[in-house]
Amino acid sequence: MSATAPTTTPVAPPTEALAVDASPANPWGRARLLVALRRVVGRVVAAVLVLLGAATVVFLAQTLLPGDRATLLLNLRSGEAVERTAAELAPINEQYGFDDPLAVQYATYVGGLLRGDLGVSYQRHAPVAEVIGGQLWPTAQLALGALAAAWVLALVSVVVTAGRRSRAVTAAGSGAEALAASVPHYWLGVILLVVLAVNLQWFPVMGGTSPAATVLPVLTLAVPLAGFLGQATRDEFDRVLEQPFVTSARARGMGDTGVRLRHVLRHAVLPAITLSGWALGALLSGAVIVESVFSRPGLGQVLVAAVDARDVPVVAGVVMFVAAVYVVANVLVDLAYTLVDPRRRS
Amino acid sequence: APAGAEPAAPTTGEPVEGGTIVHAHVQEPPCLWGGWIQQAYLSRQVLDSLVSQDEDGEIVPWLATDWSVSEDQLVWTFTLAEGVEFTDGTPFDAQAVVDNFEFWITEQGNSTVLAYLGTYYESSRAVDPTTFELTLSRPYSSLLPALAQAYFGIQSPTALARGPEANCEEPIGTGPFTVEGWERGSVIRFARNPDYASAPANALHQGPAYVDGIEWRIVPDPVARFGALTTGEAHVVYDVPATQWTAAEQQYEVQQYITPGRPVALGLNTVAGPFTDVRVRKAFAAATDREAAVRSAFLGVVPFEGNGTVSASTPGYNAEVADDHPYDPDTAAALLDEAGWDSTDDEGYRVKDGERLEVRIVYGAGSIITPEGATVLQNLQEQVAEVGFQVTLVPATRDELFSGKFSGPESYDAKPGYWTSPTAGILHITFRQHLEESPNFSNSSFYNDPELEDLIVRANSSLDRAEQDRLYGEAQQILSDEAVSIGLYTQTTSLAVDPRLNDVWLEQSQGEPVYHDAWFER
Amino acid sequence: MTTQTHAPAARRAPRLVPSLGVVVPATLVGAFVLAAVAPSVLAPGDPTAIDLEAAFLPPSTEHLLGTDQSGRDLWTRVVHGTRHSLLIGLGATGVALAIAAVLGFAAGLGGRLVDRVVGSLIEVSFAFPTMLLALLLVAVRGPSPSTLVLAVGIGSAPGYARMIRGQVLAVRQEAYVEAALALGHRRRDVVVRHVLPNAMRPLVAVVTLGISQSVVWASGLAFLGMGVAPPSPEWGALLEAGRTYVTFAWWLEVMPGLAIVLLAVSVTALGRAAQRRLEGTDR
Amino acid sequence: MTATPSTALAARPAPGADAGPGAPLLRVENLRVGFTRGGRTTDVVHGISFALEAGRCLAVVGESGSGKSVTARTLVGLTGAGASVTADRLELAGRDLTALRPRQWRAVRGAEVGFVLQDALVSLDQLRTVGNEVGEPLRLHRWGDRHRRARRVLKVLAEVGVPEPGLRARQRPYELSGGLRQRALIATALALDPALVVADEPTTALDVTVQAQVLDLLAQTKERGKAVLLISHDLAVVARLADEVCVMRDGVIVEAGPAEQVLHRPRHPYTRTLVDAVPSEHTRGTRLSSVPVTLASHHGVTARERAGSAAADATVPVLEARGLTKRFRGPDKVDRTVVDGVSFSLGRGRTLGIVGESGSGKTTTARMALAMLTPDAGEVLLDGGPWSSLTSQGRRPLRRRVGVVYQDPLSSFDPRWSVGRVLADAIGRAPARVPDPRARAVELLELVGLGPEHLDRRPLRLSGGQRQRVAIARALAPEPDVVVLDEPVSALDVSVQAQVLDLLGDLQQALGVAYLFISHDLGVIRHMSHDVLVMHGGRVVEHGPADDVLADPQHEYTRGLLAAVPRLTTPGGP
Ligand SMILES: Nc1ncnc2c1ncn2[C@@H]1O[C@H](COP(=O)(O)OP(=O)(O)OP(=O)(O)O)[C@@H](O)[C@H]1O
Ligand SMILES: Nc1ncnc2c1ncn2[C@@H]1O[C@H](COP(=O)(O)OP(=O)(O)OP(=O)(O)O)[C@@H](O)[C@H]1O
Ligand SMILES: [Mg+2]
Ligand SMILES: [Mg+2]
Repeated sequence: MSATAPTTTPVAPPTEALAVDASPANPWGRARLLVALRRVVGRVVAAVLVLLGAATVVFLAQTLLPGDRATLLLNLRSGEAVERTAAELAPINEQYGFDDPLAVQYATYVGGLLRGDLGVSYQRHAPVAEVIGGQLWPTAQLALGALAAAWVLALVSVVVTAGRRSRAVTAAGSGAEALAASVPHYWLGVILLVVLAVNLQWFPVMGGTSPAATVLPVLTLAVPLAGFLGQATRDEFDRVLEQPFVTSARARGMGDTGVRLRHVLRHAVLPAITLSGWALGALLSGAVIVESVFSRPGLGQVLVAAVDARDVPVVAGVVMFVAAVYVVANVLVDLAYTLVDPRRRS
Repeated sequence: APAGAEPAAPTTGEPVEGGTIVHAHVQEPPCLWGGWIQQAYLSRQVLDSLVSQDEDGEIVPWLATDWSVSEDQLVWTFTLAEGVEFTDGTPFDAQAVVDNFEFWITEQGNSTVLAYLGTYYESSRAVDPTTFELTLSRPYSSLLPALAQAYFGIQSPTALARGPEANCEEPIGTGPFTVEGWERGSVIRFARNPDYASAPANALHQGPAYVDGIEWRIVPDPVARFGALTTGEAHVVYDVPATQWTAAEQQYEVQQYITPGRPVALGLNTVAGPFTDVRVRKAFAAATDREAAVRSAFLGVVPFEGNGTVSASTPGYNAEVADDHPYDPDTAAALLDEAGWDSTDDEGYRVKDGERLEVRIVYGAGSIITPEGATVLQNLQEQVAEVGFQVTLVPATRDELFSGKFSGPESYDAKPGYWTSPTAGILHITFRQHLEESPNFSNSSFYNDPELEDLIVRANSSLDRAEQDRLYGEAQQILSDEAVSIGLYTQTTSLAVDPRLNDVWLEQSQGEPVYHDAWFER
Repeated sequence: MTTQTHAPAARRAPRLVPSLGVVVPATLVGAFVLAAVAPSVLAPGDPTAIDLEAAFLPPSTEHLLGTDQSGRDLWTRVVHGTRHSLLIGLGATGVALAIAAVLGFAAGLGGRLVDRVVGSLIEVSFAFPTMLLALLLVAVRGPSPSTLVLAVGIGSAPGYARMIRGQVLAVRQEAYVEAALALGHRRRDVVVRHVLPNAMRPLVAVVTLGISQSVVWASGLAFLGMGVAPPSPEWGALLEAGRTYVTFAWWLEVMPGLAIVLLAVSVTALGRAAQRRLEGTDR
Repeated sequence: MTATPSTALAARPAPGADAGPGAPLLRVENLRVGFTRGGRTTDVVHGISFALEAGRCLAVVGESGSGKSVTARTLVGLTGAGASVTADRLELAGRDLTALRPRQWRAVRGAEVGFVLQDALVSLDQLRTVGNEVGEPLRLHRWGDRHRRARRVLKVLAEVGVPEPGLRARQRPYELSGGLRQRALIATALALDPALVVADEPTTALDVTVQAQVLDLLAQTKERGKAVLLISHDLAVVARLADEVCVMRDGVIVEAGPAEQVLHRPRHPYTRTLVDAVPSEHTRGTRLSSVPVTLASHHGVTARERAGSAAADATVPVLEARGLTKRFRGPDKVDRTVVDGVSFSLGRGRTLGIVGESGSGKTTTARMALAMLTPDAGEVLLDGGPWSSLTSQGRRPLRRRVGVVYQDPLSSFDPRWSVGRVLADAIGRAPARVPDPRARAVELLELVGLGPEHLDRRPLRLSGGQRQRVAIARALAPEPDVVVLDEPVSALDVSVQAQVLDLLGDLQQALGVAYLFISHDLGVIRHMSHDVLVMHGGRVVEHGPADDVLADPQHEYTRGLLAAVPRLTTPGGP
């Protein structure tokens, strides 16, 4: 037999073994604070990189597009689609530096960005920050409103219908969610506009950004999103309903409504919270469509017009803005997630 | 006093002051002033021009009360209205006009102005505060109609000096309204100019506008736009959808303006592709029942225009050429046989030397061709397939179109387009030769004919109206014989107006809506 | 921590007779596939044939879904458009998966550095709105079906990539991977035989859902005029054309929209059924 | 007085209604439970009867799926969706439970019956504070006001032995260790001081030491005059607590009686199987399972060859670890030494047991022994030659000499593969002298007591014991010299565990393989090992021949472990 001699050196007070407790008394100790700080710094650095990356992609894409930018600018100013003579183009090229080598143009642009200067719109002659700032609120209204409405719709549908005895009720709920998730927004928007605004006249057709005129666009964006959030929440809700801790709560004498609202819901919203970060970014894509259907001002319209006119500073500005929103949204999502599920913290 | 012009709407009762007109419009330009028709609509509300064009096509006084031209037709002298002020307080005088001309010609502000004046302008001069003198390099008979357009609206020189951003957002003129504010993507607000005293001679009244202002709302979606009228949210709707026309005529006052200039026509590429052969061009024209295609697509609302170079409402229009290419599939087939496209492949398309008779039609979807226009093209596509043409429709985005991707002769076989202009002198823009030393990219058929150009130049310089019409007519005949441009339909502007709003009219050079005379019934 | 559940659901007996919730969507999807493969069976007519005298006819027995502004039969057009829309949906999902597989596997199987780089690449692309991507692509390539496929495909790739990466990382941890390594198999073989197939497996359901979303997205782009050239009966193009006439001839807008919704709902229903099944049988 | 447990074998007619003083608190007579799903009804409990008095503990034991949990849930009206419950009598304190309406049930739950669910670790809502969870029954039953409830929560937590109840009440379940969590769960059941406490498997998934604490806690509850219904599959666990024991199997009670009698003089053969399956009561070499494992005769040359090679260098340990050390970087970027200077050597045909509580570094050690993980310091030798220091290229040909069996049999199989494919894959690496891989696969299955009919099955469709047998077969397929077994039986039922342990013992005798056997269960280790290595906090605290270490532990930690091992001794019994 070749076993080595028994090691008998005590290494740890044996009592510790009997009082096992992994929990830290103070979850926000110094070390943790440092870790959190590092995470924030890391995030900011990553965010800056994301923004620069997005700007670079846009810059290159738009600069390298076929066709001549100066020609486009001139033509857009006159509403014609013709070729231009070198003499006509020279002043424009001079003004915007289109003649410089690409590297110089890029360096100038990024240099400006780093100084916080987003540039000036070719089309509107106004600083990009102003262009975006002016259209921010209508789109924010739309996106946040849609997110909130989607949450309400999804939660009501799930809490009321998920996991019920009656299969018909459950099927109705999940069917409604699947339907909602499958409805294209543009189509829904057109139908809502015609039926509710033009025919029934319940809502203004062109109220701009007034609250009444915001209802339909918000609904249009919210319904499909509610479908997605609802599906994600329902899956989780169904799963959680069968968790032991739910039975445990029932065994303490809790009723069904109490169980749904106090225990299950909180767990079930977690996937939907995660989805919301993505959704806020994706809502801008939806806004492009919805703003066009409902003739609403906003970033979506700015973006379409700027891409159409190859207004590079504006396009890049909008993209960076959206990227920033995405980054911030995900930080918020993390926060919300941590609020709902403090397990994340550790 | 109002001179000669008939109001577009019958007046009932005495005008009342007050109210704000809500105008629902289709597009929003990047700036309120510029060389695009959408910009002309807006700048018309704030800028006055030197002259105005009335219902009969006559040029009547506006900021210029009188004018004369030298013997050699080169020196124009304008007498200007006195005591007029720009809304920023700058006095309106001859020097201001000189500044505007200098601005148009030397700044890179507005290429439409350049297209009209560029080859003619020599110099301008303020003789005294009320006398302005314009010197041309060669005679230009269409000068006055051109100046009547809102592109030639006179701006305050002080304001011009503010730089492009301010001029873009808030052009300043002597007009009936001032820009009050602009919520991008949503609404442009105009306020009444209380001191307005320079209405054109064909206006219904002098003095400030009756209404307090205009809310110019941007509603691109046709359904929403027309819906705004039916729900009472808007008083005026621009561009009435063809499908709503009948309904609109019953409830609202509908005005239609047939734009003079070049109608919407298919320019055929004469230097590359199948259309280099005039027989193929003629065959294409004969293979299409354009009248039916247009009637069906526009539900009879927009008139068919057979003349591919000048539209019916233009002075100098040659009505005879409109019927030159009637729908006749047999002729088309014969022409194709003759041109060597005499066999067909198994899909029914014509072939020659193993190549299929393929035609690429590039069109600016949305930007130049409306959905109804696209329907016309699709109808044509099916019609010519009967004779053996395979048409590929290429919808081009505004970016592609305007950045020149589809400008060269290799990039398309046919391209529909239009050009609004108050005179048949537009031919000089659209069919002047495209030469190395003097390029003309507006000649979308690439059709070069020195004789034709000579005819047009002579017409443009002729001061005798009959002579001028004859020369223009001859030019149109040549172009029709060569089938370089196939007429489709006229470019139209339409308004539907709430019946409680009176005396809204469309001016005649561009079809710009005029709200100076409008008033609400109580 | 044990996650073993004794919940009743885990013990649910497998259902032998498929439920109505599977049969109905399966039938519908079958019909759509038929329409895509052999449209003439369902609609023998020519989808582009015009009849200017028969424009704007409302739905009737002769024209099931009515006719459009050029007198084309809408039923025929919707049926013949199925192929375009489905192909675009499938193509976009294929493009997305191809990109995502490369990124996801690179991140999941490569070293920590590769994972970092690819991971942040995925994040950047998440921050890039799909719509902008589509707008840019259309600007570069012009509107065409392949542009739609690329735009939607690239736009949805990051989502799949993130998922594949997560899956690969999870599967890599699985005991059976370690067991295979312990048997002396090459790392490469283990990746091919265990990691790849198992990581891709849950994608089956997700991809089904993705196809329906791609159809919806692509038609959305077509609706903005970035789609296929007329007179193609692609659904998004039909919707775009119908929008002009919605108050005058509602069927032109409503019917193609319903087709999209029906297809999307039924594919989604199938996908979710598949998902539930996979999750039910696997732990 | 003794309870009147009726057995299915000796079904006594229940005595008439005698709800007077001294009557049992809980009476269950002829309880039947069935589940209907998709039109089919499956009966899972077939008419069982028992009774329980205040201040006593009734234990229900039996294998997995015998209907224990269903019975327990029925007592609080939470049998489950689609359940049909009939009983001649189902009474709590003289009150007929079968007639209750939902609202009345809610009044009973928590207030009159405290219920401690199976799956203790996931039976508390992870997102709510412990205080909220414990206070919930108080709130639901409108007990006291806010402040009184808060005080009550602290009191109950203190009663169940939670240290620093004020702090714990503010924490969430995931911040608590398993033992504390289980106590908190029991506190939720005790909050309203119910007369009956039902505890369903309150100690599974707990370390032995923690398990002992929880059982003590339940014992105190009983002493405070509560009736305790304890459910477990482990006889040794209930032995400490139960006054009476019912043994369930397939929905019927096969044996019932006073604990001492059932545990020490079991009458029913099934009960005997359960009693025998407790490994701590058996020394190495004896069989645990009464179900005979027929070990098929081993064909081929393997055993002979191995015997030959073993004889050649019997002095060289087949696997030897020298000063293994491994550090891991945690999510907080702090390095932790998880395994610290572990050395051992494993001789041919012998078993080295590694024991230690959760997180002590056992698996990490095993993975280094397998060379799946490179040690930060130290080295592993195989047959005296290099092993952990080889390149993965160089290691590959040697790999088939070291087999492995993991804790969770299911997760160690690719879910897409059939048993046949799994085995073929393992055989495929063996030398080409395997002429017929399929025959070899069948032979391997026979070796572990399975038939050829299992070849086409997926592991998912096998029982836990069968799966682990397949896993063992796979490990043996390349004819290894040593097999690393990382908690091979802790996911299994006691009776199945017994079969697998027996199988391993038999295989070692027949094939002469050496085992590196890892477990947190001292009973299992004691049963299996020649030598034992006790790990604590990544270090070896004790190491030596099993008999020495376990009979006379030198280290306090080992002593604590040993004391906590449940034995078949009843509270007052021998
Ligand atoms: N809600 C339910 N629907 C259908 N069958 C069920 C349900 N709950 C339990 N069963 C079945 O009833 C039987 C008994 O299950 P039960 O949970 O009581 O076993 P157990 O003895 O507690 O086993 P374990 O030791 O694994 O917990 C099992 O066959 C199980 O499949
Ligand atoms: N890959 C890893 N990265 C970081 N930490 C690890 C890793 N693997 C294990 N650990 C940590 O090392 C410690 C010992 O883990 P190990 O799995 O060896 O314990 P164990 O004794 O097998 O426990 P159990 O009985 O729970 O299986 C644990 O704290 C664990 O969290
Ligand atoms: Mg149980
Ligand atoms: Mg372990």
